[in-house]
Amino acid sequence: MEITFYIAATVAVLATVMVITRYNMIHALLYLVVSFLAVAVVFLTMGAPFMAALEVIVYAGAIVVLIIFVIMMLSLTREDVEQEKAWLQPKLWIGPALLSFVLLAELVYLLAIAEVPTAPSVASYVDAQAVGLALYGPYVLGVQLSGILLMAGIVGAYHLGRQKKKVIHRFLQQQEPQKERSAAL
Amino acid sequence: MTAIPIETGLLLAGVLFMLGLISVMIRRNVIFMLISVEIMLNAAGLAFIVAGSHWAQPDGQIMFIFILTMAAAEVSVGLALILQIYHQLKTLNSDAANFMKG
Amino acid sequence: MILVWLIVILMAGGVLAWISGKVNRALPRWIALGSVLAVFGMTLYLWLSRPTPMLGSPWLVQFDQPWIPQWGIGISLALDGLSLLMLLLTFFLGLLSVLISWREIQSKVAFFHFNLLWVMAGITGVFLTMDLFLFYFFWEVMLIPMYFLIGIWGHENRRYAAFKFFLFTQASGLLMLLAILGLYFIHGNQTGIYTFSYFELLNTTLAPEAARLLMFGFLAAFLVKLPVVPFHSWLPDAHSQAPTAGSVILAGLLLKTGAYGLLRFVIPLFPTATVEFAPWAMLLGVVGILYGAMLAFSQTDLKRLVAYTSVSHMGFVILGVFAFNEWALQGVVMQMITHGLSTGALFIIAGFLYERLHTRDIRQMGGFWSTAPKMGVIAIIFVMASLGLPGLGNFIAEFLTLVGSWQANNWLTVFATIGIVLATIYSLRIMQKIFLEANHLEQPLADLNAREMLIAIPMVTMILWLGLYPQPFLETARPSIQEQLQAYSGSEAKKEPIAQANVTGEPAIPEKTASTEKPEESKPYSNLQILKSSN
Amino acid sequence: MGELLWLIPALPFAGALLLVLFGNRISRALVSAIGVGSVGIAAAITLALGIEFLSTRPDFIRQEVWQWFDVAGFSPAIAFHLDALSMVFIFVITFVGFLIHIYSTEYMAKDQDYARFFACMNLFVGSMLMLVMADNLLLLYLGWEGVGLCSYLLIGFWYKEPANGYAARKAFIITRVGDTAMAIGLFMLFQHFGTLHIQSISTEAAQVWSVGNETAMIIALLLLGGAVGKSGQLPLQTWLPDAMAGPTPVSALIHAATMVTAGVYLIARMHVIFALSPVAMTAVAVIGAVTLLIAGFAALTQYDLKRVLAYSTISQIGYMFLALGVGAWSAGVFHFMIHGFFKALLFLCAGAIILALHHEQDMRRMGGLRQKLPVVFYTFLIGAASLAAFPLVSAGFYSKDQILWLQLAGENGNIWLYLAGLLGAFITSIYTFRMVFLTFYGEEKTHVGHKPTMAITMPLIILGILSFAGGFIELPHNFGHVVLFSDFLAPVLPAVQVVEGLTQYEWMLQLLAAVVSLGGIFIAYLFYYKKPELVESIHRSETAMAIHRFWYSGWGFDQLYDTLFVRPYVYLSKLNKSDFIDSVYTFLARITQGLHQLFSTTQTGVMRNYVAGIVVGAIMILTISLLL
Repeated sequence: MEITFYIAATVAVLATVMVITRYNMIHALLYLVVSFLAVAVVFLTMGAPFMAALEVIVYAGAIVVLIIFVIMMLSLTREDVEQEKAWLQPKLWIGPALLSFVLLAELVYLLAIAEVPTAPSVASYVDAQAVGLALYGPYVLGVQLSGILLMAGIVGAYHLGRQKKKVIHRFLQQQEPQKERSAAL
Repeated sequence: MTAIPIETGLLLAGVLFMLGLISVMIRRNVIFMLISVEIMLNAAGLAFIVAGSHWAQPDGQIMFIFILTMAAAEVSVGLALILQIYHQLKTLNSDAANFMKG
Repeated sequence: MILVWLIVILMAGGVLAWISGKVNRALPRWIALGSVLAVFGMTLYLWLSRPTPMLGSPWLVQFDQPWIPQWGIGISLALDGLSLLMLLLTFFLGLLSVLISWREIQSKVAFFHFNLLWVMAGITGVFLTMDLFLFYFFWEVMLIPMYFLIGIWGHENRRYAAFKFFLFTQASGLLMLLAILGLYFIHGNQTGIYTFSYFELLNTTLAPEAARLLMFGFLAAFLVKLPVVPFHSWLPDAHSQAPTAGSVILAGLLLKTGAYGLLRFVIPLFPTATVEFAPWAMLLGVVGILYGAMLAFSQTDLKRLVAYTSVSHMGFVILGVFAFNEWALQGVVMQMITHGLSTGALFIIAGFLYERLHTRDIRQMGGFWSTAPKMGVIAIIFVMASLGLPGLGNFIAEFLTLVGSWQANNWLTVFATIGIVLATIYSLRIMQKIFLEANHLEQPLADLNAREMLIAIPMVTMILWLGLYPQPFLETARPSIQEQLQAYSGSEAKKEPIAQANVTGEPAIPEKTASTEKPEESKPYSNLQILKSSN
Repeated sequence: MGELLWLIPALPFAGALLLVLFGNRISRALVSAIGVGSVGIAAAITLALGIEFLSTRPDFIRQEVWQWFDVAGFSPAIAFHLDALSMVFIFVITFVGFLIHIYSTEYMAKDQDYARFFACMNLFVGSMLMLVMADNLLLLYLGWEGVGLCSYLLIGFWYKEPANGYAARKAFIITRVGDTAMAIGLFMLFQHFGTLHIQSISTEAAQVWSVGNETAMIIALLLLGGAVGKSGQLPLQTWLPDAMAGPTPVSALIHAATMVTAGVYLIARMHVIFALSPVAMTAVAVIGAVTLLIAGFAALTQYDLKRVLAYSTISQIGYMFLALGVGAWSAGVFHFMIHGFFKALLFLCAGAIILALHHEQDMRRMGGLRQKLPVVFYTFLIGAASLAAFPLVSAGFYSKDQILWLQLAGENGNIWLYLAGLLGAFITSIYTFRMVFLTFYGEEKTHVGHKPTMAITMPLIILGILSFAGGFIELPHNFGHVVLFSDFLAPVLPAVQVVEGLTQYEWMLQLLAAVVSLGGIFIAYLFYYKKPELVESIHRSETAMAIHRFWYSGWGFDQLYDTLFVRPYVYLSKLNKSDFIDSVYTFLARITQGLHQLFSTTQTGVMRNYVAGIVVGAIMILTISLLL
């Protein structure tokens, strides 16, 4: 079981690294799927099979598909890949990576010094029934809030995604002549 | 089932989160940024699962469900925004949408 | 219940006026006039019928209704002589404000009257509430409509003035809110009863340090509103930019809420702390008197000039409040009323002039007496009132204040009295620059018309009445002033104000002579007395 | 009869009110009827009251009209108090006031603000009566300020001329300075007696304080401050010469006969307090002596007819102060009355001349008016004789002589004060007859326009008779010893104690005074009629001209006050016009705005930067929490 975890963890990290280094979005998304699947395996090894299933269905399934749909709607071409390549210059990596590593180092340090109490001896397997009971027991308020959130998300997505007749934002209206001028230059 | 040390699990979550974070910071393409945010959310969810598994309690998983819900909502709204940005600006460059600069 | 009606009528009238603007442009004016007349009539009735004070207390009418009982907040209204006088002043000036806006305000008429009535409602609430939470609520209610009045219908620099006014009063009001909460929790901790009720909080015993801090919280709000000199700079801007009705309400009423707060809250709630602070407060008052007068002299904007005279006059208020004796406090109450009238009248005259000339610059005026003698007569009466001419109300106020403050502090009173000379200097300048000298207008200035006379004559009558027979007003205020003073004499039982101020080393005449046998009291009453010595 | 007391001030007030309300709508005749009539009826009532008063001789009549207010024992009433002292004053005010009102109907006939003039005049008479009849000091203060207001309104009556407005404001402000001192005095009186009722204070002060008491001294000096301001005495005398900007009847009524003597009234009224303080008494006498000299010298050099009279008023009030200062109360009041007659007369004559000469006031352009204006000439001569204390036949001789005599003979007397008074008398007769010779003798320089009619000449004649005959109600010991006046005042004002053994020398002093007066007249005759070249020779001397200029400017007091007070105040005020405290708040606002601009640059609009910012923040917080 432990070895499964480590393999899955390695796959997840490697796949994620691949995601963040790709220029082509579709490639990146495929690696993302891999990463999500690997994390799902980690969930299994952690004794959370239901969550693993959800991870596969919602993340690797629904969300990624949604993104792919959008990419398809935008009909990206080879130029976009080139564009991406142009944006992602190596020197850009330095700063963010440094910051992130400092943060990671601090996290590791915190983990190292933390005195983690020993886990209870019983199996760490938590089945879906327990989750369901807890979810609709003490956490029912959270469920309702999530419902509202999703509702808001749907309404928001509908509202934002609607193709209105070209309403240009007032900032853009002011910006437009400037753009033309810079283009002329 | 031998328990995996909680530190290891959390370390994995941390690493994934860092990778997502780096990506958010370097990418200009809005879709890539969205993907990176998904990675980070997933990492956070992982941390909850790890902790829940360590204590053998359902709460961690419940939190993951909430994160999942949130991620779904976020993606839908985010993608709608991306569509709008693309229609208005004809580009996916997030730096182009800097009209709110002070 | 009548107290609730006062506030409700004003608020409802305001809303109605706003709505009615859709129907007819003139309707809001009539609605506003009607509602102010209604409340004015009610207060007048209250004053004339004089409900007997409840046993052993100065309160005439009380109303209590829990609002948020969990937190000890109640709708607690009470009326005593002091608030009655303030309400009379409020509605009297309110009536005039509606009348002077009749021609001046031509845009957004409905919303204007809504704001006017709501400001008045806020002021009424401030004068009536005996619940500190509600007090703070009304304190804010009167602030926001005033902001609109200045910001929408003001003169050229109105946005700046409105912001300044808002920031000063709001910031200081928040300090007061902190102090109110502090008092609430201290009282709650002591007694276990968490309440905002004024009457309950009066019994709080405070550590000196805490009392001082809380007092400064309250003082902050009231001194800024009053205003006292280092915090006065919002006032000239707000006054000079506001429309005439706004200026009248600002000068006549809003400033008075600060003075009222000092009398009603600061002195009774923190008797010992105020006594410690008194010399400093009096010093601030004197500085205000002199500084305001000096600035008033150099102004060229008429409304700004009058605004600085307010700063100067309000110095007398704080001087009197912190003198802690009946003369000074009666003087303060009189000053509140008479200053409301006299400064209000000067602003109204400035408004009349602005309506005719479209300028407030006194350098462009002059010689109006020849074409507008009625306005000149009215103006000279109020100019004289503002310099404290005996026979007009302000004199009684200033004289009583100074008599009282002399008992407390000789030197400061001397300087305050010098302020009267400075008042003469700036007041005469108003007269000289506007009404005297040669007239250099192309077309003659129109004299007051009937509506304007309708505004001016009641004010003249009032100021003369207050100057020649102020007794009804003093009588009304007396019980509540004595009540405020009790808090003081409780903490300072030993010190008699007269004996305390006796610096010249003379044995003071004991208190007996203060209520001395007036010569005619020893005889059977007759208004004529002919004395012939025996030889 | 006493019930009518309140009508005396009320009638002029009612007249003023009517004229203010309806003055512009009614005919001139009606305006005159109201204006003159109200004062006339008041004078008639005064006369009737005075006869009753003389016959029944009560100590005082008091009438309370209503209780003004009552705060914690401070309960002044609107109440009138009539005793011998106020009787004298109301007699002068109503009677002289009535004559001047009649005079004004002609003098002001052409003025377009006829009603305003009479409204102010009536208001003045009412306030002045209030002042002298007040039963408490607060009511007195009301009248005191009221007359100040009327003085302001009337000096600035021709308001189109900015200089008049300036003079009016100067008068009001300078007297207000004195009033402030007086107000402080009232606070102190109230502190010590718990009342401002004059009689109570007078009786109690004598019981509570002994002579030389420090508080009494401070109070007396503060009241003196008020008196000095109102009466145009040193150091607050500078307003009075400028006050001549008003119409001449105003100068006659307010700035000669009545208002300016309010200070004398105040001191006489509060004599108990003054008597308790030798220091204050000395101050009164010294102020009087110095003022009468300074004003006398200034009067010598003036060319404006009215300014000469103004300085002479200052000087004569100096005599009254001199009298009061040595405790010769009734002598001071006597001189007030006589002065009221002859100075009003002189001013009214001056007015008639000015009217005749088309508002020409410069004596250098007058002359030879003796034939053209005979009535004016003879009445002026009577007034001038009285002012110059022409021996035996003028009223002024008796009143002034009494003052001078008491300077030596009174127990508080002092040889220096006497000498000052004597010198003053000498100068007085010089400038008085300088005026007479310059105006009425010599050749005619300006055409005489308006010839005075009844309304002008009748008051002149009546006042002439009074300034001649008024003196005979109080004669010195050696001529008949008539003491009607001081007897009348005796219940109110104690008689001065005369030092034993000096009475036999009184005739020598009288002789001296007569010589001085006649000598002054002779010098004036020599310089301004007989040998005008003497004046020319003075004009050639540089030092003499410097002194002349110095005196002409009123001893430079105006310039002194201008540099000491007026200009610094105006300068400071203008400097701070935009209120430096406001700039503190503006500075605060600037700082806030600067910080805002600084921080708003961090809002780049680039999302990646925000993310980086969040990360940096997270790192910082984590680091800090780790380090701590």
